[in-house]
Amino acid sequence: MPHISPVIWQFLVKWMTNFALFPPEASRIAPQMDALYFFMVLVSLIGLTIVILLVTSFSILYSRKRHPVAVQIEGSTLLEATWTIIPLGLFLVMFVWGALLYFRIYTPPANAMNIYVVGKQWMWKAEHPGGQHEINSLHVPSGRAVQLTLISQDVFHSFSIPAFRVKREAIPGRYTTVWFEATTPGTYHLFCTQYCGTDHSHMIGDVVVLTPEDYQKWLAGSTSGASLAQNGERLFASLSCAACHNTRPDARGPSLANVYGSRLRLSSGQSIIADDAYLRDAILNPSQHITQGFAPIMPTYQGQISEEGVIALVEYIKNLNSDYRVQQTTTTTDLLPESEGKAAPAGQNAPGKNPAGQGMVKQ
Amino acid sequence: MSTTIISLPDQSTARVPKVNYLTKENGLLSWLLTGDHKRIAMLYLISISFFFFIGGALAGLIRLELLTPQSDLMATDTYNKVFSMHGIIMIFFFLVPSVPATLGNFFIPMMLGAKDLALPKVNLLSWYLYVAAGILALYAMSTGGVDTGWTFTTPLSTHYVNTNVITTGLAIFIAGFSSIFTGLNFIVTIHKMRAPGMTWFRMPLFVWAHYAASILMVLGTPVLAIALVLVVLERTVGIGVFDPAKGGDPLLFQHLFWFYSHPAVYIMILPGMGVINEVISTFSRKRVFGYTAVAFSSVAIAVFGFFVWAHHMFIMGVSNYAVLVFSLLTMLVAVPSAIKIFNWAFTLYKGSITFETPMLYSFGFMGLFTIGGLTGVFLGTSGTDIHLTETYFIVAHFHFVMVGGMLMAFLAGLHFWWPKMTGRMYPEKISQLAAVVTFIGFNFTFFPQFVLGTLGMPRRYASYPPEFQILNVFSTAGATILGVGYLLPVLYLTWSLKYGEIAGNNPWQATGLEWQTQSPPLTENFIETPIMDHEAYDYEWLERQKEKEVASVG
Amino acid sequence: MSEPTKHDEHHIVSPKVYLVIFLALLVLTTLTVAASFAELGIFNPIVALAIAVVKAVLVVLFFMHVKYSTRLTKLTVGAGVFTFLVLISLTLSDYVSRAWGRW
Amino acid sequence: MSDSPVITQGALEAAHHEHPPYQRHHFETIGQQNDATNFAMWLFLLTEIMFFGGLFTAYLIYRNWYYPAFVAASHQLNIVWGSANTAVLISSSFTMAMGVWCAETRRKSGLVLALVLTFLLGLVFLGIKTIEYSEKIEKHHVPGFHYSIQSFVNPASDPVAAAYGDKPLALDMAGKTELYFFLYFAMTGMHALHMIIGIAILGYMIFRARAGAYTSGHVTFVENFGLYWHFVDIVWIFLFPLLYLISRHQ
Repeated sequence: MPHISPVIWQFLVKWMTNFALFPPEASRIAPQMDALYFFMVLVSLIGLTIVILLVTSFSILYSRKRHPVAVQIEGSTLLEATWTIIPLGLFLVMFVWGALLYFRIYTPPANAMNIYVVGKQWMWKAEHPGGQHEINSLHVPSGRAVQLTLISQDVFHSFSIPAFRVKREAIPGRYTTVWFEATTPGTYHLFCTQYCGTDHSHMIGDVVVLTPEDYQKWLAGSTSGASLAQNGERLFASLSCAACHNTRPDARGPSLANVYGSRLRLSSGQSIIADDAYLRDAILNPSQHITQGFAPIMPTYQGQISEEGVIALVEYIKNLNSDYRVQQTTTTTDLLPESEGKAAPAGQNAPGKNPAGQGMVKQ
Repeated sequence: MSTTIISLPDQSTARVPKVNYLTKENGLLSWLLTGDHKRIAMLYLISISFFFFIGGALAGLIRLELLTPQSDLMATDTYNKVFSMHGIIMIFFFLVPSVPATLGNFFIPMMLGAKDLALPKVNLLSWYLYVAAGILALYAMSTGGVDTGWTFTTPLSTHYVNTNVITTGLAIFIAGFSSIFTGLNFIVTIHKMRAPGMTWFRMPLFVWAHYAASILMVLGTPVLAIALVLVVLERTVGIGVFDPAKGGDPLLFQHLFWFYSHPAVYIMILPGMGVINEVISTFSRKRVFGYTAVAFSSVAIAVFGFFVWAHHMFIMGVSNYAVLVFSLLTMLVAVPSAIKIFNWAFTLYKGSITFETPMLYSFGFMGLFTIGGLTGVFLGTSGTDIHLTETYFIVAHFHFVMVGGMLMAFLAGLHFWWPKMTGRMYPEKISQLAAVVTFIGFNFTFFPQFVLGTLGMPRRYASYPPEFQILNVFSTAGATILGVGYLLPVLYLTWSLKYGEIAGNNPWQATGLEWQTQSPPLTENFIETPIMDHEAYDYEWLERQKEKEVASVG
Repeated sequence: MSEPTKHDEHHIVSPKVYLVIFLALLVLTTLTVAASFAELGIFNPIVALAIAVVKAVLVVLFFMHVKYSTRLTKLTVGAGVFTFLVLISLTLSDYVSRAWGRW
Repeated sequence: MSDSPVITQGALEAAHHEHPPYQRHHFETIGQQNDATNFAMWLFLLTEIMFFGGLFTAYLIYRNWYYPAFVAASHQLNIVWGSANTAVLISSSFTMAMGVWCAETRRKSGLVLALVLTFLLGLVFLGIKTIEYSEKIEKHHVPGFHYSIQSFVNPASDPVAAAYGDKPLALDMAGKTELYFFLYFAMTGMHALHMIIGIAILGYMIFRARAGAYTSGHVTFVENFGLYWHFVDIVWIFLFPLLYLISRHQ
């Protein structure tokens, strides 16, 4: 190609070698998404072809040259019914298929490993349970279900991994979840797709899928010393949570051991399952989440703990299987003088075998 | 047999009627204080064209920026302002008023055989509100702009940006009232101002479509107004309804916003569909196939249009049960559009078809709207929505509907009624060329964006990963062609005002009442109130009329 | 006919009707205030809103002449109430079902 | 169709007479003009319903979410003033309806009297509203302007709350009372704005009615204004129980 300027040539080469038409399928859900997608593309193509065929063939057959006088036709109920019912049927098939897919994507399996992701203007911060932090990148093992618990610290963000065909908004004030199981090791795009302000387009990163062995190596190599739950414990102690949340008979708050996943009866009479969202809300808006038998005396921590801090606390409470360590903290706190009058909890259960017994019904 | 139905009077003797609505009174004031729906329509035509080209220039800037993966033409916050203003201007200042306020304003009273809209002063008021809103929006744009996107998503718009959100919100609030008054005026006119004999099922389908769109304007727009008032209060006073830190729910804003803004897309497209009915019927010399089905499908869209708004929020944390319900309802609203498309196609069946410019634009509309509508189903299906929403797929989808559909329909209507509005013809060959250029440019611009969206390229990005570049270059190249396609009509239509051929009363041999009077029409539209004694689109009646005229002249 | 140009289609409501409605509205107001002092539990808001609906219907039918108006006016009022209910019920459908858990 | 432009007997007669001066040129008959403006007014009221609809939706959602806060905050409203205002507004609706009747039966002095009474009752309503608002301002219950949650975290310090025997709210819940008061001010403020606009138009109408403008056959303006005034009344009929009454007992 002697006549093409080398600059243009370089451009062309660069484009042609770095050019995508369809995203890679790198998760278990991706082929399922693509099956529905291609089904819909097919239906659309057929529909479009029918319309184009009708219009062009009628245009040719009944052009003024060939067909000088129009035949007046009122319409046809049969035809109207046909093109009402057939599209409706097809759309309903898509609806059902799509709904099934939707619930598959947003219903994490019970054994999924959990990673917390905090979105803030303009970065993604991932918090692994082992205490590893990442910014604008996410390392996950292949072949294992990974659940993301998302929250935003400021505005709406949206966590999108096109290669996995999953996306979920990180919204302020509430946890949302999404899950995936990566299949192919590699590096994939991670985008924020909800417009979030000035540097929206810089809120991108990489999702690195590693083989399970490489993942273990990565975990070992990027640990920050303390696990997320350990950070949470530190926070739990520094906020003196154990002053109330302990197992003593006169405890002013319910014990938190094994509370995660259990069904709680609230003072409002409702019963609710203590999941991540509940734990978060109970820290920030405690008065709406009073366990039955306790007085609404817990102060709000709204504005005092960062979202990362709340995540650490939630992770700590999640992993709290016994009260042993809480007890230890309490003993330390007891050394401090404590003279304020205590609001006596209404239902003082005798400390029994079940430390979480106060008003709680185990699932 | 000729391949055209254009029948113009003998140019050597023909004259544009001396007395018509344009020449009735002179002077700027006679325009600014007019109550005549036709003059107000012309005022609207000028103002929406002005805003269209501002919005178009902003679109050009967006495409230029996206030519390269880096944000090199402008800084990211400039880019954000550019796309926000592009959306706001195109939606609230062009698409919503485009066909209703110009063609609808001009022709609904004429099609019904009325002298004017029911409330001429309110009509003028709504133009002034539009202009005031437009000036306010331009003021906001020139004093720093706004960078929230046209959706004003809270809490971004309430707590995190420092641009002219309040001014822009106010502008949209006022523009909303302009649109409410237009819609209200149409509904009253259609109910109360029909000529004797003009029953509901003798009305042109253009009127039916506007009736449906007007219902949406009247019932939907106030909810947008209150949502914007709350945003302004949140910014100024800090009331907390949308602030999660104070216990508010930012999603509530989206519920209120989309309660209007989803029906708004039907406000934008329904009048366009109305235009297509008139054009296709006229150029295939046939009654619209399945008149009642098409009429009721407009009303069905208007009614179902109110039940589906949350499909804009599938991944934003609405409850899964709500997703299920809204996704199902979305499927229902897709059906009436399919009905319309097939009815138009079958209107051609056994017709006698000619291919003048309006018809070419209508063919463009049918193809592009079909694609736009079908890709809408991808987004209404909850599963695929997860992957495709908030990407260029959605950008491509609504540009196919709004630009490929609505703008094509607007241009079809403008070319169709131009001879009636001005009394002169435009040069047919150039206008056909413009239609073809627009169609090609449009596909070049927006088809690659479907691929980009499937790849996952997020919308509203000033910079993007380099592997998306080649498709973006295609898109930008196509936008250049599209720009030419839009500039051409401005040139030849302006030219035709003085040099175009004299059109005569009914150059297309169309059946609507508006064609049975002089062009340009008298201020009172008709010399005496017409009496409707035939069905809509009755070409045999037209033939008989012509024979009668020939007989009486002979 | 002294006034041929108007009221050919609409009916003048007599002041007696207005007075009766006015008194009914005052009675209902007293009733709703009284009901709010009674302990009715969950029925407190229901009773209050039911009385409000009755009052509104009285105003619409008689003060606003809808009872004597064309079907079109009745339809218009119906359309307004319908869309208002769509806005409230479909929005609430999201908020209510959020509490039902993930799935 | 029922509303196709059937030419009524009266309208036909009118066509033979001179058109009355208030008939606009583009209407065939005055009946058509009256119908059209009346229908337009109804459509305008539809937009008003939807406008308030957004606020009602917000109120219902937040009341469900923050029930204790909404109960405690609504105790701060004065039920006596609220009931009095309801009675005032209903009376003004009655006088307005009488005004419409006077106009229809061409009783000029009756019309002027009815309009003046409506005008005065409207002012009384706004006056009472002002008293209520100033109470809120004194107690720092205006959201966004030095809002204070004192009455809710320490109800004993607040005579009104103490009279109800309110229990102290937790801090986080007490903060949500601000939402209640915002919705209270937004809804009643929007309502008051409609009242102010209505009163201004009433002033103009009294002036015109004295000149006999509405008692010579052209009553549409009075009738349409009546529709508007009754609509504003209906909004209050719903606001009163929602804001003042339904939480009294909890």
